[in-house]
Amino acid sequence: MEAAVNNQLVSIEKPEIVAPPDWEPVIIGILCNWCSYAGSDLTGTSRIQYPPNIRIIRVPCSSRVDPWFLIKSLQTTADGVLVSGCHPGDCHYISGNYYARRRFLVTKKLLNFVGFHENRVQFSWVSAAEGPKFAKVVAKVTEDIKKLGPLHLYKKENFEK
Amino acid sequence: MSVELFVTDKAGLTKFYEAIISKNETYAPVEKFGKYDFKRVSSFDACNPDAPIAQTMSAKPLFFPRSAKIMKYTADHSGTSVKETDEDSLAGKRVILGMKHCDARALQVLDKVYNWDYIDTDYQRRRENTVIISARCDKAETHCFCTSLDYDVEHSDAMDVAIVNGTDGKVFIEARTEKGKVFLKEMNIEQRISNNEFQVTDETAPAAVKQQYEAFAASFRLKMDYTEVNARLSKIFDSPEFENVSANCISCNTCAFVCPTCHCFKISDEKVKDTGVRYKSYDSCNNGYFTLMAGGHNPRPVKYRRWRQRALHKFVYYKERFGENLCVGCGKCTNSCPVNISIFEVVKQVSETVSV
Amino acid sequence: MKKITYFPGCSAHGTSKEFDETVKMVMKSLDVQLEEIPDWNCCGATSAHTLSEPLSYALPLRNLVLAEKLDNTTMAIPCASCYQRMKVTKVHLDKNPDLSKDIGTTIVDEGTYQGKIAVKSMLQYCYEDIGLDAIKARVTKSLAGMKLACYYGCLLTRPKAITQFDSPEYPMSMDHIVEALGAKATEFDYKTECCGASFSISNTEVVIRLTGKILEMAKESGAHALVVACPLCQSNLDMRQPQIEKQTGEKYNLPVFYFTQLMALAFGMPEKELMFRKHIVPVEGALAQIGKIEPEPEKVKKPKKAVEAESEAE
Amino acid sequence: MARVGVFVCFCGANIADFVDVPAVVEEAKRIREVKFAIDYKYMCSDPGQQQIRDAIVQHRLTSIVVAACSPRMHEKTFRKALSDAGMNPYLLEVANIREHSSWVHQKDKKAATAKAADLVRMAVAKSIANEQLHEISVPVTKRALVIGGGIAGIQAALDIADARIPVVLVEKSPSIGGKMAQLDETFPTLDCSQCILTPKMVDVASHPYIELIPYAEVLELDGFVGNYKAKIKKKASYVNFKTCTGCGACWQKCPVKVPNEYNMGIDKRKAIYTPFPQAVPNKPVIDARYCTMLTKGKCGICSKVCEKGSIDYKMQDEIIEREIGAVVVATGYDLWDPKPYEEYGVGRFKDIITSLEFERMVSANGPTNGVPVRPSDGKVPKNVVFIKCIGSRDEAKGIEYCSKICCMYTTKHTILLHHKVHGSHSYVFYMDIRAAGKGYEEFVKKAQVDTGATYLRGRVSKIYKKGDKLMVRGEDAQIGQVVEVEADLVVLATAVVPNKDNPDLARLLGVSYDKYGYMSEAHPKLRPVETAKAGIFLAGCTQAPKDIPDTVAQASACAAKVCGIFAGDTMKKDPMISTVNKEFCSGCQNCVTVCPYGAIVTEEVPMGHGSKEMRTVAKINEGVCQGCGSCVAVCRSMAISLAGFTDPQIINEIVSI
Amino acid sequence: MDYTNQIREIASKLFAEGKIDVFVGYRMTGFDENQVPALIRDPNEVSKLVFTDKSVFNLTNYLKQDHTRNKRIGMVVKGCDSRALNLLLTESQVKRENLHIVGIPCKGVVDENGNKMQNCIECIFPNPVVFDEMVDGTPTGSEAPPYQVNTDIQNIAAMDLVERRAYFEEVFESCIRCNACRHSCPMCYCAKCCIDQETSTLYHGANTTSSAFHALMTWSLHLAGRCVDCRNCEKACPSHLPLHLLHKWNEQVIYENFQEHLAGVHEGDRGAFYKYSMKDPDDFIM
Repeated sequence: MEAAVNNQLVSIEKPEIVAPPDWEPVIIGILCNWCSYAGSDLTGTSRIQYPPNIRIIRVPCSSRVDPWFLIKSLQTTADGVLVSGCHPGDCHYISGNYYARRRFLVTKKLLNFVGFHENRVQFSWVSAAEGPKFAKVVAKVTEDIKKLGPLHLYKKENFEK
Repeated sequence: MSVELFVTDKAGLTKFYEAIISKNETYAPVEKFGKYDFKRVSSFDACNPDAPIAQTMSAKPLFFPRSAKIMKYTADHSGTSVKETDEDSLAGKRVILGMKHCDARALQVLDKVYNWDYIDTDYQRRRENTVIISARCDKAETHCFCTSLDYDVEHSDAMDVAIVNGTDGKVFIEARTEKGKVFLKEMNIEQRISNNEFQVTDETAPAAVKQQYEAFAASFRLKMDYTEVNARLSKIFDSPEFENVSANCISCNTCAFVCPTCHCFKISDEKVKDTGVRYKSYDSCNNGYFTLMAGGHNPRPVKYRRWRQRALHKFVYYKERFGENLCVGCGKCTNSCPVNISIFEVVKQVSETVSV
Repeated sequence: MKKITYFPGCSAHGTSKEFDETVKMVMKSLDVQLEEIPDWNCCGATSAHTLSEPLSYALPLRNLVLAEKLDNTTMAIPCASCYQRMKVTKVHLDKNPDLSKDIGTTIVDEGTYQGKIAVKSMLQYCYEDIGLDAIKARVTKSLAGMKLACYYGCLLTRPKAITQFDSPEYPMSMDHIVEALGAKATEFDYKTECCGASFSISNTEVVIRLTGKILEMAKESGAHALVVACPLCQSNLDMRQPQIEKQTGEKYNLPVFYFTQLMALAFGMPEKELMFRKHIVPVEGALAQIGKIEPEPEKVKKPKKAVEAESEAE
Repeated sequence: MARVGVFVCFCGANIADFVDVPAVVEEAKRIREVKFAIDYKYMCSDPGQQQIRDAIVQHRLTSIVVAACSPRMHEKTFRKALSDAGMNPYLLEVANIREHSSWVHQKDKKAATAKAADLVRMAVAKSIANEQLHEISVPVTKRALVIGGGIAGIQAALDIADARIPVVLVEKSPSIGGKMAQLDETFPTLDCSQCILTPKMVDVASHPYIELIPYAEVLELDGFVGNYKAKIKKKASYVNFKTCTGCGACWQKCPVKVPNEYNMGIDKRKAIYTPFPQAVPNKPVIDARYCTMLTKGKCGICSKVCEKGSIDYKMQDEIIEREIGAVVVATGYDLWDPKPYEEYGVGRFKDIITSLEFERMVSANGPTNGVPVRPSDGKVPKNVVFIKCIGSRDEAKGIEYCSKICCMYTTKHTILLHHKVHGSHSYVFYMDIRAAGKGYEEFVKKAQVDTGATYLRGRVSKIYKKGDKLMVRGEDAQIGQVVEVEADLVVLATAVVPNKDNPDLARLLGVSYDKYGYMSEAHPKLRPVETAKAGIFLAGCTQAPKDIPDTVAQASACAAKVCGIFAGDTMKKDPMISTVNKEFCSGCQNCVTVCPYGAIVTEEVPMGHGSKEMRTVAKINEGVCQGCGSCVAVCRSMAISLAGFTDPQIINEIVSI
Repeated sequence: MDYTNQIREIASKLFAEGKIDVFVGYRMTGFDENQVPALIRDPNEVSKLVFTDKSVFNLTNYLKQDHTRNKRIGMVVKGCDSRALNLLLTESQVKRENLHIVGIPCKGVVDENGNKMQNCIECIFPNPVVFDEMVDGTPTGSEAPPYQVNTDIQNIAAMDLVERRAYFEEVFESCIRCNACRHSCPMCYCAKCCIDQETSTLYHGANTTSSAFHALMTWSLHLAGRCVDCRNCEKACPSHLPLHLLHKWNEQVIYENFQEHLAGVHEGDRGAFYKYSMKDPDDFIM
């Protein structure tokens, strides 16, 4: 489905929500310290460029990510969330990402079920060596969210525009 | 109190309702998921003023919202400033259709507390600007016991305009207050009469209405003398019976949230970044942390004490302070209770353990 | 009866008519119906990909789109060059699905590419889909006595990422097929060396040198003939042979068969239908070897002394 | 009321060129809690840190935000600065505006600046919720575990033991010695490998502080730095080492012959064997795969000939546990299997061998008594072609990296060939000669002159057989022509690859490894022997290809690190761990299930204040907790919080963008 | 389905043998045809107990209450109730030795209109999975039907995004945040719900749509892989919200993706989020 009507970006979930002309999505990236955060640092050290919409939050492990971080993000500041951790088998804490993976799947599906595009929350495995991959992932997520338009997810009072 | 009484039929009533909705900001029971709640309506088809009590939420949130913004504030590097809240969406002139007698009566009970030491101006404004048109009950439902409580259903002026179903498809429309009379005038009652939609009633009408009320009163399954109950309950604070009657309770809050007279609330702030909003929201005495104090002291840590508070507040404390029971006998709490606890039965059971 | 899509390619109507004919004969006898793509076009080899990348995809793409319309799961291509172009395009498109749209605009719109058809060389189809057992079962006239050097050329198995078939350096599929026919495949190190391919006309010198080496190694391996699965290989090895012999002074006398010709032969089809007359190097000498079986040198049995656990050890 | 100080770094031009630093400072000043904000050229420099220290005192700051490079870079530096100013170091937050903004948005200064301001705002919001944390002291078990008994493991074990710290040395095979024991001579000095290694092996066996456990594997490693518990499986050797004298009667009489791994399968050993004559411990083991007594129940000869009655066919694997404080991983390397080089006919031509096979042949105690021979016919080769970079530096067929040692050992091989076979000639196909190392270049130069070997720069494209010779065709890039060399023997310098068990072992130990299987060091330059997991260190080729001197140096470095951990009776530990709020804990114990370290136990607490009834709640073992936060996310009651990454901290970040 | 007599006998026997302090079953409301939970402490009141197809409420909810905690309890459980019980046992909320579980070979219960409840029609565990004794001796041998996708879920999933969003917006708008769902849920036993912890960042005091969304989403995720589909919540909801949709959806996602996990089927089997498998889907992750 095309989110743009008359050249104006509208929310894919609630077409009556129209983006302001200079709208840029805000994306929250929650990255595990050992793989993905290190990978994002490598992206920086390698000077690989990616869209500036992402705001990165560091957590020790993807298993630290409680699903309601995602809900809270979407309810307050974010139009989309990216959570990234170590590849399966590479978790610094042995098994954290396996638990996280289960929660992510259910959260993603549940959000989609109650009417939010599945691309609003996305997940990736980025290792400490995958600087280029991180840039690619961010570019993709940003592009996806831009297509989806602004999010109206029962924003709290202060965030209703 | 002067009364104006008109008579019409089903079709005339529908036309009347349609006219009201088209001319006024109107609230009426709207069905959603099998339950009726009072919502702003723009056409008669969308609502059902005759929705059964058991499946209808109270209209209380139109006066005392489930969550009301009472303040907005900003706190940044330049200091803290309090801002006005948004315009009160419930403060305009409006009409409520299909409120039941009990629900309307509850507002009169609430008026007492709202006009007591602190005058809640928001509430007052909402009350003043609202015309209440009540739909008549024909027959008591399973958990109704309004007639047992201390108010005169037949002559109640809790509603501005009362609709009474008579026999032979007749429908009586009665303005019970000055506001109601003015409203009927505004609604071109004269023209309706000349159109033959409404008829002026003859002298038999009041009798017909009275007959209806008598039949209604006779249909009640639950009847109890509450003056006696008030007296008994006032002596019963230490009764062990509260523990028995509350055993089934799962402390779920539902009864308080659906009750048309409960008015306990809590204050909460939601602040993000520099700005915050202060809310006043429903609270419930069933809740395990109702009136939990900042130091950690909980005056009612166990369920039976909370239940005792609920019963005694409704039938003793409020009565003592304002001369009325904090209950209108609508049975909404009993209808909604997941474990079918009936406040009528509970009060009966407890009060029976002492003599007057 | 199985049905597959068939893309003959231009040479099948000219220089490699015998390949085309024998493929059809062999497939018919193996109960496979060939359905030729209607209105197929040039695959683009060998010049398109050196000139214009989009064109080099566009030409095979049209064929692929047409092929898919026939609703078969597999397309088999006898010509190695055609096969290579189709497979390159397919692999490329499967990896970048968006590309089919871009390329699609440069050709006449015949439909959209679905990516559902498997592209195989005829050799691959015989080896993987028909299978050695089925081939063996069909043999009525064993080729025993014939020693054959199987020559694959450069395109059938390389690059591995594209062909995804057999070893790129030392393939054995054709060897296995000729052995299924009863012949003996020789150990032939030059089976994937370059034959000079399309320099055949523009720089014959190169072809003569490279092809000469292949012939020399084939001869050294003890082969009576070469077996190929590519029209260009066949023409270079066969047509240039007298010229090479003249240049080097060596006498190779190695006829160059298409593997389907030998299959047809082993399946008992009449020799004159196999178009051996089209060959430059006479085939009679090689065919005469059929039936002349050398006795196997007897194996010297070692007396068993200690318990040998070697086989287990590996 | 929080008073936050914000310090924005220019990082020279690194940040300032792409982010408007003063604008970020102005943005920061607009935040309510920010009482002080300033920029500086290099915040990490001493004057930069001094500004932080001064501001803390002057402005009575309650938390600090430094907007600079990644916290993975300088978090520790700035924490120290806070400490020095008398502030709790954990009140620091770092806003990563270099790696996450200036370096990745170099084409859009406006967006990069806005993002940097957001990152600062997030860090400020988080820092407001920061709590004072204090380092945790944990007691340590003073015993080290060394995994692998090659030269790396031997050196590390000896160095640690010499510091009078007990060492457990676990070796997979029946003897220590590793790959070095297979070598004949070592470059660049041509020392006899055995001569320098075996004394060390003997030292290990006799050292009072070393417990040598051969023929064993590590199964599990639980715990954390200073307090690991290792489960070690002693594989059944079927020989009682206590009574065995190592007389050798058993393996001499054993009738089952199997390929000898020590000699790369060139000759045979018996089913009961000692890997090589100088093995330590010099006790035989029975290879259960081949022993007919164990597989078929027939034979029993070794038992009959053993005078001490040391053979025990019923012996079982034994699992033992050791409490240890630190681990050195020295699992060594394997050689890459050159099978993908099909154009060389690897696997088809018997006379193509690998360097280690060649090494064994030319070794005095090797299967051919020190003379290289052709495997096909047993003749001594005259013309030998050495091909380097087999697998190494080959993205298509092998691996991308340089194996580092092949240039040198191939040079050594040309010398050995020259010495052992008169009239022989070496041809070396090479890509580059990488002879960086003390005495290496000189060694290569001298060898080229002495042996007269022909060095051909270029790749070999094909090997084919012509008669009984192998024709090696390659390019001589220096003359730009294809050359063909007629060879009797071809020696492939196959690449060094990590021990194939590395990934499994790494997972078991909880350390990371790279795409090849080498275990990853904590920092490629500054922490080359540590892993990301505290108390686990890497020696030798476990981490990357290395020659013997480098391996020995790294092993000694490991020993120094291990001794550092054991210097005191207790060890300091990062306080960023979980804590349980007992009031909210409902005792479901799901956290116990998900904790990867078994750091959560339960305890009984009174139901309510002064209540006699008890209920079960979770309790964190702070010594064991590593701070992953798995338990926090699964706690529905929100009774667990992770210091440094509490819910308020993270939510503050989320809502402050 | 009427097991009134058997249950009265069993309860009397348990009291007589001194095995229990309280028996949790059902009794008539006394004013209509419906039943209410009965917490019988007096052996003489055993005659109040009934069990018919109107015995709807999942009694395991009472195990988290003050007056049943650390007491010896006899309890009537249906198939779904027993799954909740299993999970409560696994999550250490109740001691097995304190329980005497009376299993009912359940044939399905009815709603207020007398129609069989939808979850009973789809029920795949009519027989209790944990019990001390069955009212009819042994469980009925009938094979449970296979797991099937709930039709309501299918209907919602078939809607397009905008419709779904609009549908659930009404759900969240209609929620009055009374938390009856949570309190009636046997699996919600936290000392203090995270949503009510004023100190927590999850705290949403206001009864707004955004809070309702937040609370219901958090709640359903906390119950994902733990919900036993007893529908206590839906029956308790004064707004009649279709709460089962959220739980059934999660259940389906978990069943399909995580090795057919269903909550509380085996003792010791924790919720889906407290274990993992190498085979868990990974394709949704970049």
